Amino acid sequence: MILLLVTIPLLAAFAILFGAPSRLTAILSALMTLVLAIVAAIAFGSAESASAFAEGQWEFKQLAIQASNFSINLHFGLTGISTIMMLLTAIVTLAAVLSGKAPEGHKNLWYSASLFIAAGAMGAFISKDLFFFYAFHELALIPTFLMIGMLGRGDRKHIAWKATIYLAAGSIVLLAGLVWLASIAGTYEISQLKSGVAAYYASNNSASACVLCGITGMLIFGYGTLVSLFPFHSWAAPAYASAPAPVAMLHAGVLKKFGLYGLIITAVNVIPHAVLEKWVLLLVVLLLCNIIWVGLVTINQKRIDLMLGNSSVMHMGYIFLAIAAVMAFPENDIAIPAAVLLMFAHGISIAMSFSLTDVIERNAETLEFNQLGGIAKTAPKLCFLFGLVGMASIGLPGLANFAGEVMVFFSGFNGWDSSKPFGPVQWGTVIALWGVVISAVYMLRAIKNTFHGELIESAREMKDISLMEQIPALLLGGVLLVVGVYPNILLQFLN
Amino acid sequence: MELAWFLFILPLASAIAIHFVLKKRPCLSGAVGTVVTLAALVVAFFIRGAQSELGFNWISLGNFEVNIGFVIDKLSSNMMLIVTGIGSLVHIFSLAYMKEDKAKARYFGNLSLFMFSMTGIVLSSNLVMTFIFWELVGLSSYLLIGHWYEKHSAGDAAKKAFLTNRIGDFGFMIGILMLWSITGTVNFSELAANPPAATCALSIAVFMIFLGAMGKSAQAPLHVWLPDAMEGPTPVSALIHAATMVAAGVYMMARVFLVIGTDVISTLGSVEAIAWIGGITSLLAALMATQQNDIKKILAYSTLSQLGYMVMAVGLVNPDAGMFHLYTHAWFKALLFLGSGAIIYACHHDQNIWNMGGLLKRMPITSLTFIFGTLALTAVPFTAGFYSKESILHAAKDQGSYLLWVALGVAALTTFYMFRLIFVAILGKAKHKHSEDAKEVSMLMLAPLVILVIVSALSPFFSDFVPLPELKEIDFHVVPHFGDKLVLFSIGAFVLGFIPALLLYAGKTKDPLNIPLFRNKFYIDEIFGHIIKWGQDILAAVVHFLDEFVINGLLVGGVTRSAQGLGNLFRSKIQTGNIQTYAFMFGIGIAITIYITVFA
Amino acid sequence: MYASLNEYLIISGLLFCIGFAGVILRKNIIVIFMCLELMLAAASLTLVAFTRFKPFQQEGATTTLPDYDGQMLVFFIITVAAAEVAVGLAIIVALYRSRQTIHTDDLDALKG
Amino acid sequence: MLSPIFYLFAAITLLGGIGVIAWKNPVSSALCMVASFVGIAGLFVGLNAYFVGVLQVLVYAGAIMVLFIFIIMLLDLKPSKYASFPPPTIAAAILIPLVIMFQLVVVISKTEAQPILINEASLKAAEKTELSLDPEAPNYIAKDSKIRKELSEGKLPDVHLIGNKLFTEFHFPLQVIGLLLLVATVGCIVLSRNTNSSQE
Repeated sequence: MILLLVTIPLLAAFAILFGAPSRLTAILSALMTLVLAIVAAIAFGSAESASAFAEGQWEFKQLAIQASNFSINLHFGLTGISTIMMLLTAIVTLAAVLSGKAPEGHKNLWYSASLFIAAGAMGAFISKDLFFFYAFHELALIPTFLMIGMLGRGDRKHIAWKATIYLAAGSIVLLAGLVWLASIAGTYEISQLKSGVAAYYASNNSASACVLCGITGMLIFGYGTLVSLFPFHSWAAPAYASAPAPVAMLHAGVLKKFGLYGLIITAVNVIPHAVLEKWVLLLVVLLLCNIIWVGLVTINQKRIDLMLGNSSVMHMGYIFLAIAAVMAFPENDIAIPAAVLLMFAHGISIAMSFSLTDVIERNAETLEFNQLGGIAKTAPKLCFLFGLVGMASIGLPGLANFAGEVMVFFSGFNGWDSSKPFGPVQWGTVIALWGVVISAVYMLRAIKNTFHGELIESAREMKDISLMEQIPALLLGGVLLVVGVYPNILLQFLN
Repeated sequence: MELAWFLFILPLASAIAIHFVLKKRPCLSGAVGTVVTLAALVVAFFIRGAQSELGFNWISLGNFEVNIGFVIDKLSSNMMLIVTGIGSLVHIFSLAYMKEDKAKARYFGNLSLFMFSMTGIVLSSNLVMTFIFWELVGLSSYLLIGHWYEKHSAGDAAKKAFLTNRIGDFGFMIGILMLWSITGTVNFSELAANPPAATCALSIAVFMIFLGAMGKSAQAPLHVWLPDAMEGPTPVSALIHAATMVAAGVYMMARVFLVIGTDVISTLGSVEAIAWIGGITSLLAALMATQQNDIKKILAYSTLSQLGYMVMAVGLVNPDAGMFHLYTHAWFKALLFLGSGAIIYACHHDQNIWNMGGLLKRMPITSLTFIFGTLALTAVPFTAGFYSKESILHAAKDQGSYLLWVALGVAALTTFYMFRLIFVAILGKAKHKHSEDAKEVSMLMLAPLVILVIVSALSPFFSDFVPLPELKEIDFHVVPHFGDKLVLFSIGAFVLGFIPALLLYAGKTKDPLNIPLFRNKFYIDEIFGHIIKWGQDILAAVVHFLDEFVINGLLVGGVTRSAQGLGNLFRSKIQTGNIQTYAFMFGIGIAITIYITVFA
Repeated sequence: MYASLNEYLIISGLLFCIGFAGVILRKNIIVIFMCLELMLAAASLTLVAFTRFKPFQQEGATTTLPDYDGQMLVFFIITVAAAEVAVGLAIIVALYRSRQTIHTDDLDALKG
Repeated sequence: MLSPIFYLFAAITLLGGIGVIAWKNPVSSALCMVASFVGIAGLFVGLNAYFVGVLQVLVYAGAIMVLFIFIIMLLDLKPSKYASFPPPTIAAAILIPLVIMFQLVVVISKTEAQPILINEASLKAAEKTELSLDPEAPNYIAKDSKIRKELSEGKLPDVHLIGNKLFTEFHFPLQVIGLLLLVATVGCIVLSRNTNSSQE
């Protein structure tokens, strides 16, 4: 059954390539995947223990490569974190397929590429084998390049090339780290990585410490590039800004989370604490740059989509803060759930904002702040929806991002002994909190520039958001509200 | 105690109903909003005596859990009385005031949202829930200030309010985090059960929490948003920026101080700083108010200075005095604001006091209520203001701090600028066509004014309505005996303020005093403008430039360009097409191979 | 007073280097071609030189007869050289016909 | 071979080689080439490889050089118009041979080998010891063959020995060489076909 989660989008994508009616097939397959994902999540939630859950039909294991001392097999299954990520992928895929208008000649490419990216992301999240975990992610790289390159806006060819080469370079570093990790752990099975590494670490302590340190470094920089950690972030904003709506939604919303998900299951849960400790300070410095430096860059942006692209890069800082918190204080049981919840919330909110940006661009023909103004008068619904997602992304209570962010901050201070002065993670949390003010600044300026003030002449005849465009936004907004009001609905999967 | 749930659910339901269902029928939405708030007032009456705690679990993760719950005790239920009471009066007033406004439905929707979030703050059982509704209140004030969003100034004022509150929330969250890691819990009841020891970390945490209150109650550096918030409709200013929202900061501080225990608090170093910040704010605001020409700005600055009083009281480790002043101030400040709203409505939305005058003859009832409010504000004996200000002066004297003299100075200044307002706006002759044809406002507006007069007159005498925790009996007597030295001082301050106002402003058509420093609000706004311009926008531009050219251009671009350069170099230098060069390469190859095979 | 192997090797090495220098130095393809032949001859000289100086162990018995394997190779070198010259000169003629020049500086069509 | 004669022929070879490079006129360099080949043939004879020496003169000097001169005459080349050699090529031309010679000298200085002298006595001894009679051995020579007769008389049957080895041990390469020559001739014909017919 779980195999269907990946095969439905793949089959639909191929069907579209071979002439099936593109939009209809895409929506149908996205719907089916969402329904299946919800059923799987409920089954996972209700199962008393992971093992009981495994016997059910939600586990699929098929031997792929049998090497002498280890075996790589196509192994799909659900853990706590991957259930939430699977739900995120299913929801964002449906919204991505619904939003955006495919240009005339390219309908097939538009929908099949989106479905390929979705299938890649889904496969990556539910696979329990390191090899396929990586392989599925790479599947999503090429469609992104094609879509940005051919159907993007602005200086798309250059941006498409830059993004793809950047991601490829990051993936290579990551691959090296993963293979090295798997070789010392002696297995490609993610669940057994921890015991393998522990055994290796126990065997020859001095040499293994620096080997593991090297692996952690590679993983951090590999995943860092995929997730646009500070020094490697210059590909992200332009790529999302010039990508067509579905790709921007899927990539910023879902694929970026692959890096963080990977960092959690292959580095944080696997590598012993003594080694992780060394990387905490560097990670905290990088994530603070991510929040403050990229935050300031976002403030200076002149276009909505570039601003949103940069804001998604900035929000990665908070999730890295949670990861740094758990790396510094291993008994920190708030950090991982906080990171996962914030990943889910950010995925949904950034997808919704890109979907609405696409609507603004189609109706107002421009995204420049100085050419927009007073749209609220002729497009009140659009203003309400954009206001909702704007407020969500700056962490307004009652919406999912706030629950995630609050828990991230609490995880930052978890384990701080009040008699001693602040540790690096605590200082990181304090400065990250100032990032919340920065995000409020640029989001409110955006809302004020586009919606408030007098109506500019080009916006006079601008029509409001149509019903079809409202559906994805309302779907995502609804999810944001539900998770924001009652976050336990997701957190139950984690404990 | 399901009744308490209604307090919470009613305003939320009305906000959602108005926003999504009644968008097309403004009158109905106004009615629904008012009825809901009145119902909440009734419920607030019923639960007054109760003492309970209930709620549901919001987030639970191992040992860390946050739940949305209410604590109903004398403090919170009486505070609810104030909130719902003034809320319903404002609703009634707005029905008339906003009659011809196009977006009335959105206005009432946002008002209900505000009521919902204010209830959340008042009844919240833990700090995280307070923080949640803290930001929701910030959002609703953003929506209400920016009600007429066509005006750029309204949009800017709304943005300014939200951002300044956000800066306050920044400190508040750090305070909560520190308090949580010190005590291990965010729940008020658990905090009260085992209060933390007085360490320097606790004093920093308390100061950080006060930073949050500073943002919300507009204390010294973060007060810049309150005068600009007057861009919103006047009933909004009355409800939010006079009585309830700004008081939320003081209420929360009082709650935290009572929970941690005043004996532990008094030993903390940061509390002294809180008192002084309150003092400085009240002094600054009073000075600024003396030179303002807009009626709502004067009232805004007077609110600022009265808030300074309350914070000073809380800072002097006497939250009861602070809460008492909050209680009385809420009523008569709402009265003053609604009175000014009626005046503005009558003078065709002209807010400049130099265009008003002679209103006593044209609008007798409104003017009389306004004068009564002023008397209460300037602490004329036997009025509400007098008793609450007395309690604060007592608190200052008990602590023996110099703030007593600051408080007295501010009292004099308050009297001065309020009577300046009275002489210029109410008495004297009409100075402008607007004020000539001003006539008495409709009954719907006058009713709330009269009710408010009655309530604020009686408020100090019904002591069990005062929002104070059960455990502390009210020790200050209702009727101060005249022998007390302080009473003489406060009456002296009143006289000291009244006479110059009388001399300078009775019958004047032009402002004799001209102190640009005060009128331009000590240039704080300009200073903040520069700080933001330099500290953020220019910095952002520089950072963006660096990000664009250094990281993107040099590092990433550099790598690609150098690879390309290397490729070209090889192509042009090696593949020359000339046989000789190829032969030469051969030779080098041979030599190297020989060397490696034979010698290496 | 008999010339030892070293002299022969030095002579053939010198000849080889002269041939190689010629290839690098001269601009005329035909002369380059000649130098090539020179280098080939030098190689065959070394081969034959070794036939005389390497004692041919035949099941342990040292033999005085010259080792004819080397000379076989020289025989083949000469044949191949002849074939190569034939084809090479045919190419040069065809080249000359099409380009009217056999000077190496003009013939750089293969430039990268 | 006696050293004075050896040095004579060595000198002829090297001077011929230098002459090939030095002369501007291709014909004179071709003639110097012939001199050099004669020198080399002399050295071959000194090494008791008479057949190869003759072959050298016959094939290289006789056939290949004639072909070169024929082609030079066919294309009536004028002396190269770029008369002077640009300094970098000279530097290259000197540098690489020097490096290679230096390496060669270093290698050679480590080895030492004396020639194996041949005289009647050694030849007669060789006839008995070095040739075997059983047909499977690699150096089988029939009892009454001409080689054995010459050796017994103390003369070196060079051509016969080469012929014997060529047609027994190396018979396959011989066939391949034959094919190679065929391919070469066909190649020449194709290349030198009248180009204007191919241009239509």
